[in-house]
Amino acid sequence: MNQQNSIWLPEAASTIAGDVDTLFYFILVTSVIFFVGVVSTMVFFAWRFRRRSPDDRPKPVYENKLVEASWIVIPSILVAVVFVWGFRLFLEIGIAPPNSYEVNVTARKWSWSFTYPNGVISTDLHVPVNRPVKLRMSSEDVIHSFFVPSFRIKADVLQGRYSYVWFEATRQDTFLIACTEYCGTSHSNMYARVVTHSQDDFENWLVENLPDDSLTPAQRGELLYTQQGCIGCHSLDGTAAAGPSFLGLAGSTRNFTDGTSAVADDNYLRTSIVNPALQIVEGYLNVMPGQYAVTMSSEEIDALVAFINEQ
Amino acid sequence: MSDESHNYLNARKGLWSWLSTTDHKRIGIMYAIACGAFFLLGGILATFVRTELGEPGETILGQDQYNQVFTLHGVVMVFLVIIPAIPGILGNFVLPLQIGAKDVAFPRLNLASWYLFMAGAIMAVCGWLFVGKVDTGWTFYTPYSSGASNAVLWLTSAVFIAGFASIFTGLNFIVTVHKMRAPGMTWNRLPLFTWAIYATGIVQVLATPVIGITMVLLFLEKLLQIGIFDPALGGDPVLFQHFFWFYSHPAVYIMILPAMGIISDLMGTFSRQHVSGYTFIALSSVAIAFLGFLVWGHHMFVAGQSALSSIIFSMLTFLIGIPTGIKVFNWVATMYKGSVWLRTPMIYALMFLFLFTIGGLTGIMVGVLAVDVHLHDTYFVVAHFHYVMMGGALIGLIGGLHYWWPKMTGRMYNETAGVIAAILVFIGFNLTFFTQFFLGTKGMPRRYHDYSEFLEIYPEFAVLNLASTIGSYILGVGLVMILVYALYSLFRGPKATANPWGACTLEWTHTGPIPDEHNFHDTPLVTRGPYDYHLADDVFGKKTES
Amino acid sequence: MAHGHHIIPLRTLSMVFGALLFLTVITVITAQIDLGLLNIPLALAIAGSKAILVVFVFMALKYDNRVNLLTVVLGVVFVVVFLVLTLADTEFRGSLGITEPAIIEASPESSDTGSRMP
Amino acid sequence: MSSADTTLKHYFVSHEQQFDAAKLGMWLFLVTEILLFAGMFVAYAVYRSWHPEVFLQVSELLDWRLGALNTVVLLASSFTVALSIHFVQKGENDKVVVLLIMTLVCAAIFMVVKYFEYSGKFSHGVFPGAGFEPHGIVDGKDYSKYDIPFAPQFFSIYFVMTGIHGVHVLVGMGLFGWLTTRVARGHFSPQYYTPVELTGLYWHLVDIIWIFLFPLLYLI
Repeated sequence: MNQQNSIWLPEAASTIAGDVDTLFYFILVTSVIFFVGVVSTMVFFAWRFRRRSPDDRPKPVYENKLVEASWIVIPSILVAVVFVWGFRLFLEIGIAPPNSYEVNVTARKWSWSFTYPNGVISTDLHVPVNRPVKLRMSSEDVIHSFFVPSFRIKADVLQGRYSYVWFEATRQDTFLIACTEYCGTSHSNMYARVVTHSQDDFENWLVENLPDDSLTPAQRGELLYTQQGCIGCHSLDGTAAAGPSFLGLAGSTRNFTDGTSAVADDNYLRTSIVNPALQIVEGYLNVMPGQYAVTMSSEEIDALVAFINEQ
Repeated sequence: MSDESHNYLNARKGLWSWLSTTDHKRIGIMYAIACGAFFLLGGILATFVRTELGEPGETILGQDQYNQVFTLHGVVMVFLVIIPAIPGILGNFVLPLQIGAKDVAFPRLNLASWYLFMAGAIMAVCGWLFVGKVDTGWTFYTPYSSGASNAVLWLTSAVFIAGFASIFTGLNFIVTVHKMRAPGMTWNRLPLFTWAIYATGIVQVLATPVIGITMVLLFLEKLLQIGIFDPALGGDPVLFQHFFWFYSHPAVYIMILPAMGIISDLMGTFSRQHVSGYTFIALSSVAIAFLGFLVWGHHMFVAGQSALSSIIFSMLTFLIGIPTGIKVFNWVATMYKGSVWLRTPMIYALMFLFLFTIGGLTGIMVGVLAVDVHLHDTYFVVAHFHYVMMGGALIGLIGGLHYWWPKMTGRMYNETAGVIAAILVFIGFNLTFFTQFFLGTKGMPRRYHDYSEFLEIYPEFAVLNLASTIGSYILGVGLVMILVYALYSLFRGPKATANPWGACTLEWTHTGPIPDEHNFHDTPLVTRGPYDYHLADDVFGKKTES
Repeated sequence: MAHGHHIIPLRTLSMVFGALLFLTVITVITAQIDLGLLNIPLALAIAGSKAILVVFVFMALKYDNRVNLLTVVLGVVFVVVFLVLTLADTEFRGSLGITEPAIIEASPESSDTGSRMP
Repeated sequence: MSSADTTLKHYFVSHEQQFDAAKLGMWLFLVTEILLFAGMFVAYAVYRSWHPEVFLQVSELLDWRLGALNTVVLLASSFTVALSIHFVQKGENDKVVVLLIMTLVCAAIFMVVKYFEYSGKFSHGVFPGAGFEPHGIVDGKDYSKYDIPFAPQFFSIYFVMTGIHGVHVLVGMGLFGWLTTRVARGHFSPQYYTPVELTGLYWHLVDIIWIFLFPLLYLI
């Protein structure tokens, strides 16, 4: 994470980032000039024409048209320049090059998951460097927003629609992904990483992470623990987050908000994954998404239950 | 001139005389009390937000609590303070006086507006306190809001009801300015504050109904799942954003235009000079009112709207920058060859110019398509709108309150306390919000309860957020200080004369220290412009042949 | 005559009423014929002319002072602005490939609330 | 005018000024009503532009004959209101009372027709939003064939628009009731008839909204 940030902007790690920064600095400098001009004139006038005696009655000053016209025309020109520049760059940001590598992104309440063409699902975005990558994004519940500060890209992720964003990383490093559209309880924990590899590292990574069935159910459960986003709310080290920790969960007695209680056997674990709203454990809110019954097959749920039993 | 004993404050006695008054001045005072209380509530919530963000990780609020606190901070500050405040308090009190009218056109409707405002306000606060957790943000974006708890129904109906107060106030002021000006008060002799309130009235009347229908549709979306905004039922969430911002952007002009009107009057009075470019400023107010309706899409550049509409909205957004620039340059030019008297209202006017210029220029920054992709929904936007809303509208309101305080209460506030508080507010404000520009450009998103993940890459986030929190405390102290010496002046402040600032507008020249219940004994005849100090012999005595 | 209020003659009122009924019949008939894309503008034009008739004669805007007319025109202009700029988004969505207009498995009656990833 | 004239408020200079102020105030209020309904027309336009064929097909379920009857009824009520203003200006208050009652009757007919339309839809499962599952056959149309995607959107918009318009008709009926009693008690004269004028303006606007609703929902 060697970042050479300027005081204003994070380091530019994608092709368009450089152009966005130049436009940003151009507007910044022009704004500072205007600001200093306005404030210094204001302070100078306030001092130069300060009141000498209470019954001052200065002669009326009528504005001259030339000065008035100048501060209409000059800002208009500047603003037009800035608009056209921004507009052209916006088209560049919007239109993905034809040969981009396409990855599917799913946003859900408080975690990201990335699906690759060959079936690999991962919670971090691994991409080849110096190659345009196009993300096809959609959300499973509310509006989220995919934002990578170092690439200067952002796009809201809507439910039921695909929205696209593209970038071409120029450096091999890990970059932060954040969600910038308010999406509920732990909107501020919905992080992920973009990891850029050289071309062949990337290919090896793809192969390594292929879901093979030689894994034991518990191992597959562990993979699912991250891929399906359980990691977003359930920790493994006992600390309570949005959801209870899995550490020592299996076999313990759980008392629920409606006063009843039950032993956490396989059946309880399965129902709480498939229909979380049924029984809410004391001290937690009913925020667990309910679509796992649909997005996960029953063997995947069994694998996850096996994994939880091992904690 | 009304004699000392009989004025609008002591003309009638008892609480019921206030609650059933149709006197525009008393209704202005009642708005002042209500908006003051809600500003206090909003300020306390802001302090909670800043204390939580003071250090990384969870300090005083859990995630859910934090989300609820910033939601109510937004709702209270936007709908219950900054939109009703200036038209409600100063518009009600000053407008009829400035145009020489006995009262607004529909006094009973004016009182009804206050009650509608209070009903909406109480409903909002009770909905949040008792009914359930509302953590949707003040924007109520679907589908999150259509899934959230039923307390959202309370808040949406509260906004719907309070919206009518805004509509009726705007309607009242437009009819008053059109129909009830004193003889001789032609359109180009209207004080610029009246022009600004008139332009605000247009925006209030034309924009607020759309938030009304948006709230009704959101209400039905939650109750009957009518599926217009909720994508799970085939609706389109971006359509909700269109409906919402079609009102909410003109709403920011409801907030800033009255403040601009106050600054024009302050500049005129305290430079004792012609307000430079009177016609330009007056027409700019109306131009901003109309252009304000064409630009709402710049809130949605990355929200998934079509590229064509983003381009159109960005282009139209820059059209609004021009009249705003005209105003700022003309205010500075007003001081040229004037006699600038740096009393507290003028200090707040200059502070407004300083802060609003930063706000305006950063507005241009986020109006540019390519840069907004990076800056949207980050702390840069939070800093921008606080600079224009608080630095602009609130500072303008505080300056206006200081300026018209002697006329409203007959008392003078303490000048040195005023200056000290102004300095505190200035330092606190800049410390709080200028640091947030840096947070924003580095990518810290809005509405984040915790930023510890960013610390690996930007260790300076901790320092910046701490500085912002300390700044918010200083700002809080400054504002409380204003409240204290204002209340103190009510009881022990020196009696004010009829025209302590030597202003030339009707509310100073034709009324006693405290205006009579029916404003003027005989309707004033207006013979000169609002800022013709060289003609104002009635204020300054015979002009010596200097 | 009460200080200058214009009293609209009965004849004008009944003529306008007749015109309104006639236009209603026209709009019903033209709606039966399938003119494809032309149906909407035609229906709106007829409804618009009926509305103008009501506004100018029944509501006496023709004899009223200009400020009221300006108010109505402003109201209509802003309705058109709201409509046009919103449609500028909804009609051209996905024009640049930024968002796709097609709804994924749009059938709301499909049981699952979330949309399955392909 | 005698100084004891209670209808002139102290803060107005003349009747003329008070009447013009009231008219301008009413027109501004009518503009807010126009913008209130504009929101719904935009929702209609957006969904129609996205799914024209669904809107075309599903709008067949609405019985345009009832719509046409309602249009004629509302136009008639607009006509009677315009006549009532005409006669109150002439001071013939007895005619005004008759005309206002006729307006009330027309409005009532409108609401009754709406009641039948709504109950007909509800009995066949055509509810706004999630409760939408049409069934049964009504004059040759098999409702279950209309259970297609985005049909609920059409009916949601239909019910919201005609519902809110219906509420405005009910408010109008209330106003006319109150107005009829005051005219009967002789409160109005050619010098002072502002409430009649304003209620008339409000009613004409309610009629104009229906003039647009009828073709957009029922016909095309």
